[in-house]
Amino acid sequence: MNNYKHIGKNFIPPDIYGKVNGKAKYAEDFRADGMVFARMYTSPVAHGRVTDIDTSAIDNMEGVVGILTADDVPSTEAPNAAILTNNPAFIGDPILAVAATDERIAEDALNKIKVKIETLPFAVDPLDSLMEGGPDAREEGNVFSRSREGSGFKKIKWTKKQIEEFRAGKEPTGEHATEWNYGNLEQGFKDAALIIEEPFVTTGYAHMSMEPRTAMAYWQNGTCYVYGSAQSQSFWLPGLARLLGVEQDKVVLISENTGGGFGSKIGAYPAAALPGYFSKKLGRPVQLRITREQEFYIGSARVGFQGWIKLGFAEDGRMTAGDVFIIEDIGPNATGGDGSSAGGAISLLYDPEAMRFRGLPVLTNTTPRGAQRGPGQNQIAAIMAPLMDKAAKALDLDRLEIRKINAVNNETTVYAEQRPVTSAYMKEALQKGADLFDWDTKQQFPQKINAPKVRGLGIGQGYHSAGAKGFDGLIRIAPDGKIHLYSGVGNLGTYSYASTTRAAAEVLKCEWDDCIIHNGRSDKNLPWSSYQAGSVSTYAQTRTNYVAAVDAVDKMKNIAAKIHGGKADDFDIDGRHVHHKTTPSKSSTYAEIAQAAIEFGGTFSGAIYPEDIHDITKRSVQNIAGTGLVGVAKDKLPQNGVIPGLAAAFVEIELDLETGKYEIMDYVGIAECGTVVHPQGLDAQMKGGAVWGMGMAGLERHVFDPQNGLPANIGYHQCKVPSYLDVPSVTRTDAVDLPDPQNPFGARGIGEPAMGCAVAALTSAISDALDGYNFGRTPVSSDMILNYVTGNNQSFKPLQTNNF
Amino acid sequence: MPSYDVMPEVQLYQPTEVDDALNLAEKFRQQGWLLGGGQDTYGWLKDRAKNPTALIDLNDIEAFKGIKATSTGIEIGALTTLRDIIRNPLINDHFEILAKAAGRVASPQIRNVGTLGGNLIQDTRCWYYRRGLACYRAGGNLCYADSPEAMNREHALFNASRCVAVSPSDTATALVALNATMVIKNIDGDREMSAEDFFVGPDTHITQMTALEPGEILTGIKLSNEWSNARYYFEKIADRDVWDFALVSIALVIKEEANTVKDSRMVCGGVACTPYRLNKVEQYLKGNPLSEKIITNAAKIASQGAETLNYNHFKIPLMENLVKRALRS
Amino acid sequence: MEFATLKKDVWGREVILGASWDLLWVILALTFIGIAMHAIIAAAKKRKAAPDSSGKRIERHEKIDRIFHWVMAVSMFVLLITGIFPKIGIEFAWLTIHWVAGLLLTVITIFHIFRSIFWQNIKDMWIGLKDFKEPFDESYKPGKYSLAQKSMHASVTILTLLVIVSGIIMFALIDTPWWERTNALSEDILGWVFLIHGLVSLALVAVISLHIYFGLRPEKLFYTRSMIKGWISEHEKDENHDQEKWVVKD
Amino acid sequence: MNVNLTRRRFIKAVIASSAVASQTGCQLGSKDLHAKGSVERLISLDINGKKRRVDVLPQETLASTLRYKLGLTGTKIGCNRGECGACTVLIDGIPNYACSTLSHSVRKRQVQSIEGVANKDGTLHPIQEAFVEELSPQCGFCTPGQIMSAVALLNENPKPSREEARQALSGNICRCGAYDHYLNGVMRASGQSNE
Repeated sequence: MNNYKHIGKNFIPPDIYGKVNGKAKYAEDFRADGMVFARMYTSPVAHGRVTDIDTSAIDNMEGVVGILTADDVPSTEAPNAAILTNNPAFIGDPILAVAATDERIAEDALNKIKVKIETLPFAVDPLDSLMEGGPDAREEGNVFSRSREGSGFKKIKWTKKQIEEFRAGKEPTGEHATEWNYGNLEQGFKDAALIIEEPFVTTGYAHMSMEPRTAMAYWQNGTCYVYGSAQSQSFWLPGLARLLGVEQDKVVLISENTGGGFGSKIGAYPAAALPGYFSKKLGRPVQLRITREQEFYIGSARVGFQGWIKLGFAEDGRMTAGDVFIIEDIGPNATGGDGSSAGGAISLLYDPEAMRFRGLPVLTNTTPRGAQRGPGQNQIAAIMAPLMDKAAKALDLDRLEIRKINAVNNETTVYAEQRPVTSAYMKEALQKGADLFDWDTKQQFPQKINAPKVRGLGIGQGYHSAGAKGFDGLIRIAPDGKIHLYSGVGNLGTYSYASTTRAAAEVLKCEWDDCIIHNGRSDKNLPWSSYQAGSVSTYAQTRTNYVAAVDAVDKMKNIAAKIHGGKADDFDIDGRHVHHKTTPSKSSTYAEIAQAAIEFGGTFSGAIYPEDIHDITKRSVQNIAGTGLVGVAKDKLPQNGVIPGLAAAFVEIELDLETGKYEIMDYVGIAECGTVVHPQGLDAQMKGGAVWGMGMAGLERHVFDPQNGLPANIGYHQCKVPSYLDVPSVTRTDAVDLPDPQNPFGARGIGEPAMGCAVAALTSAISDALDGYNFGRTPVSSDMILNYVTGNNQSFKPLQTNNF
Repeated sequence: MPSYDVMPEVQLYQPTEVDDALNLAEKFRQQGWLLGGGQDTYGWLKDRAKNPTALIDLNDIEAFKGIKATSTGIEIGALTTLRDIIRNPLINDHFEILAKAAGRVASPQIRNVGTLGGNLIQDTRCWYYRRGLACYRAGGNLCYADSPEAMNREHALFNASRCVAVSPSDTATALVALNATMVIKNIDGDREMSAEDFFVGPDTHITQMTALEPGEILTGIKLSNEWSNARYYFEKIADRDVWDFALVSIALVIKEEANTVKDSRMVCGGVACTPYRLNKVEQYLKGNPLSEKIITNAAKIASQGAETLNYNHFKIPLMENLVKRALRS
Repeated sequence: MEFATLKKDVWGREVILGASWDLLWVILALTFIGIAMHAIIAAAKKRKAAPDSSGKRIERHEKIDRIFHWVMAVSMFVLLITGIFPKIGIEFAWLTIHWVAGLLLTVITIFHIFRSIFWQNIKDMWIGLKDFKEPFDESYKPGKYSLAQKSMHASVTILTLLVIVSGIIMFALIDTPWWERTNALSEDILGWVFLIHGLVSLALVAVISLHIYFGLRPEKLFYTRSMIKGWISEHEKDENHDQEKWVVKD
Repeated sequence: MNVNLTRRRFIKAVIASSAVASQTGCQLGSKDLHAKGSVERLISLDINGKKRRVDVLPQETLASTLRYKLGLTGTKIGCNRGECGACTVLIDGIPNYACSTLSHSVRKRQVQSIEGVANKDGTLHPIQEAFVEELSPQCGFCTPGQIMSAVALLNENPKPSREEARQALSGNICRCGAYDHYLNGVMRASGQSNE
């Protein structure tokens, strides 16, 4: 326990009232005078070329205001996503939009437009595309790798024999595109007393955020106002400006609330720019609301894996070597890059003495992929957990023990470069979870309970890097004594936009009631803040708020010294006053100091600001300069090494052998994210992450018909997002709460590992319930379990993906 | 895909009298769409996959609602909501299996407005069909779900004929088990038929799920006392316990005498285009004690004749297991 | 009135689903009108006395051909009923009956083709230019078959072959005891196949109606008898056929 | 040509008259009906205790009317399909999906949306208060719907068990997975401990 005033304490985030009384405004809730409604025509074919668009039927249609086609927007080079395209590469790729005075007319019009599309070969399973003679998802090739050294298309084919061997579980011998390694792999396997080698599949699935990505835009004096559904705030601006073809200062993003993102709205996406172009063309505000089906199409999805893994363990359980080969299903836009992250997660979570990662990102004509909560880390977490169990069983070790033996700690070095970690306490997390879950007692319970049910216990570990640096902090103390905290981090629902500003309040020692948070609109003088993704906000934004507040305190002391005489160091703050350490009568209130700052000007009032801050921050400072004491700084605090967000989970299930369904009887999730900043928020993330893990483990997956490329699940119903009744009524969470040395408050992020540990615990528990049988696959649906229990074949080919 | 979600232009009629409703139904025939709870209506219309010119909202007709005792059993108005059925004492006292089945339909909000009639005559959930493809069921010439690589996990094991879609209704299985009688009206009068005959398969009616003809309205469901208070079992297995349709469901009513089965009716949902009655199992059980051996044999008999597709063979053990569970209960 | 039913599919194309079954009523109406007009005109004409059916009997149709004809008739009826009734609202499990009858029709048609080529005098059925004298020249007598009969045969031949070919394609695309269906044909090609099958079936309805009508007409009834019993009388033959063109073998 | 109309089941009509004539007759008949008998567009709705005159199209859903005609944007459209619950409102006290309800069907009923949940003086309903205390909402998009389901539950059952609450709210998806927190909120609002 620490003695902070705000950090580690619950508070009521100001925006929550709007959420409970219906007044919170999401992108679609905004209206503008003269606004018209746009609807999109999205590709009906998985891959093709638009040869003709016949709009004659709507030329004189009442209520139709205009049409926007790919010719009206900048073209994009394949494989990148376009605002509108004439070369659709997936079913649902936006081709054109129609604006009308109401949505029904716009839809009627869409129904009348005739779009001729010449179809091209398509692939919905990477292995189909890799097969010699198989279809390429893009005319340019079937593989696209992005790397710092250069990105580009490749055409990689494996022989039929290579594919068959891979399907049979053998080490892939086909060409790959990326590779990294460390240590002596050969030696590692030589040293191993146990080698485990298995193929695996994790099927991608849609983000399905509650709010479909609506956007509305209009132009005023050359500035484009975009009301969007954004996961990040300031971080969106450069991308949005680029999409709109304007300077950064000519775009204003309003995103007060966002109905979920989970990685799908990190940066500006093409659909957010569509209304901007349409509005420019029509000279009036345009709102684009998309359907749930279209949100499925363009709302991003998790990258799927088809892989092979080989692990070596020493007698004592230590992992001596790890070798992993991952074919990534990167959709049509070559987005994701989950494979290498998965490899990184193995290196961090299990710390093999030697390791190799080989990756092959294959394009498919399925929905575009993107970061989804723990992209890569969570897929591999699900695959690794049953393998660790298998190793434990073979080596006659306790399943908890083998994880502790390999647990990441402060000494662990990770990734290809074998970088250090800022701090890591996985062993402590595992122990805390085991205690809370009562692992030792539960292990003694019999596996067979009331037939036909069997019990299964699982342990999962999750990891995602959880921090970033180099963003800006900005605060202002007004002459009325109020503390204005500027947060450009986005409002995704984690409340970190608010909880991280409490770092500034902590430094200023002020009352929370005296603080006012500014966020949600880029014209509200927000600083350049981190993206609200990658579990970074807590780490990155406590640092920016810290440095801005430290800057403010420094200025306050200097002003006090100017007023009262003496040196700045002679002064201290108490939350309301700046006072002389030894002569308490020499004291000014924050309000007086702020007033003085205005009078002194210069750096005090923000008239002069550091040169190294981002242009966005500079413009904000310019706007507020002279209205109080401005604290502004770029986060240049020392930072070295990988910042791990870690989590461990324990789960108990009862699996019904007659139906293949299982019920989660107990769930414990432990966060290892340094100091807890916002206990309730952390609890919410851990529990929400658990629900996501439960969805991934058993329910959610993409399904495409390979014959025509049609997706089977385009709505909530078929996507099978977990409901109240599919997850336990009560889940338990806690945190290790040991500070990280590289954050002023010891905090790290947690959002993503919160899910990884859950999906891993479940795959582990299912395997445990079935006497160690490992499906090597997510999701494990009830039909798969039933087929296994009855000794029937599974319905799908080995390593098939995007199927039922 | 072109995607729509706004209600298209359609006329709305809200008759309050039975005759007006029947007249409207007759006048519009295929062009009219009878509206109960509407939960299987708006999606079709919003998708523009079905395009009626008129909605005939039956909810204002009191005669079509309510649950009342009759001399031979009870009669349920087709427009009675599932919510009312779940909470009704008469049903809970005598035909609890129906309340149980109704309670497993979709979600609370859908049960609050969804009607018994609507639940019975809802269209199949085959995802290919729902996408608006011109398949057999939509009047076309092929089945997308029964093709070499089709994704047909939810499709039929029995009695498929070109179309392999399954009956989605949870209450239908219960009502066939209870040997319910359907009351159907049109302007010429009434007709009644057994629930079993009411649901029709693709071999005879490939574009419809029930024997309801254009112009006709399902107005009521009669339950005779034949099976009232019989021992029953209902279970529905679905991926999610809210919203999702049955992968397989089972409804059983059974009468025993001196430790042997006197009579029973057993029906599976999700395995055929209609509620699939296990006639052979019923015959086999008659006069037999419910020993483990008999139960195991019954389960094997249940799945005889199943023809699997690419992804649905798991339904065979699932169905067999549900038969066993039902009989062991 | 359109010949085809169309649907805009999810890919935005108009696809043919098949024949428009409204045509059935048009065909029936037109056929009925045609028959009625013929009947009226025929009634108005002076009727010649029917030739005597007694006396020497001449075999017109061998037993095997008569069996073929009636088997074909039955299968055709079954096919039309099972094919058309469900389209007009009389629903029953028709599919299996339909394809079994279709197979039967196919088999006997193949048989008939072989028989006509190798055993029968195919020229008897051949329509030549000379045959067209018949309607205009009272004195012209046909050989074994009149122009009307040849025309009927030709129409039925063409239509049956078309319906069989399209039917076999359709048959290949449903589940049978021997194979499982595939979606081997695209929706639009399939639509054409269904359209041809449907339109041909409708044409068959008209042609067969006429065939039955003429078969039942009093002056032609002896032909129907010959298709049942095999013979016509010498009088009937002499009255209606050219001795030289129809040489009766012993 | 309309596929539905011509495809099937003409036999009855055909027996009575010739097919072509009957088809035309049917179409004429339906045109006649369009003119008379279909619903009036200007109707009164009782929303949150207030009578509102609204011009409502026959096919309009309640979610559209609330959001786009009355500006009550607290009712969210998540799927417009009855598959998520974000649009849940109470009709005569019973939770309904507003996206799957015709506005014309609620003419004689009382509609309560999220905007009508707080007390008249602006203080929050116990459910709202509890959801704030428990930090129940995350992204908040499903929250109005969750609240409506919870309000209906507490109106009927002031002290529900956690399982009853779970069942009652089960028609509301929360993609953030805040189910546990929402249930904590319901228990707190009903004066029950979460321990």
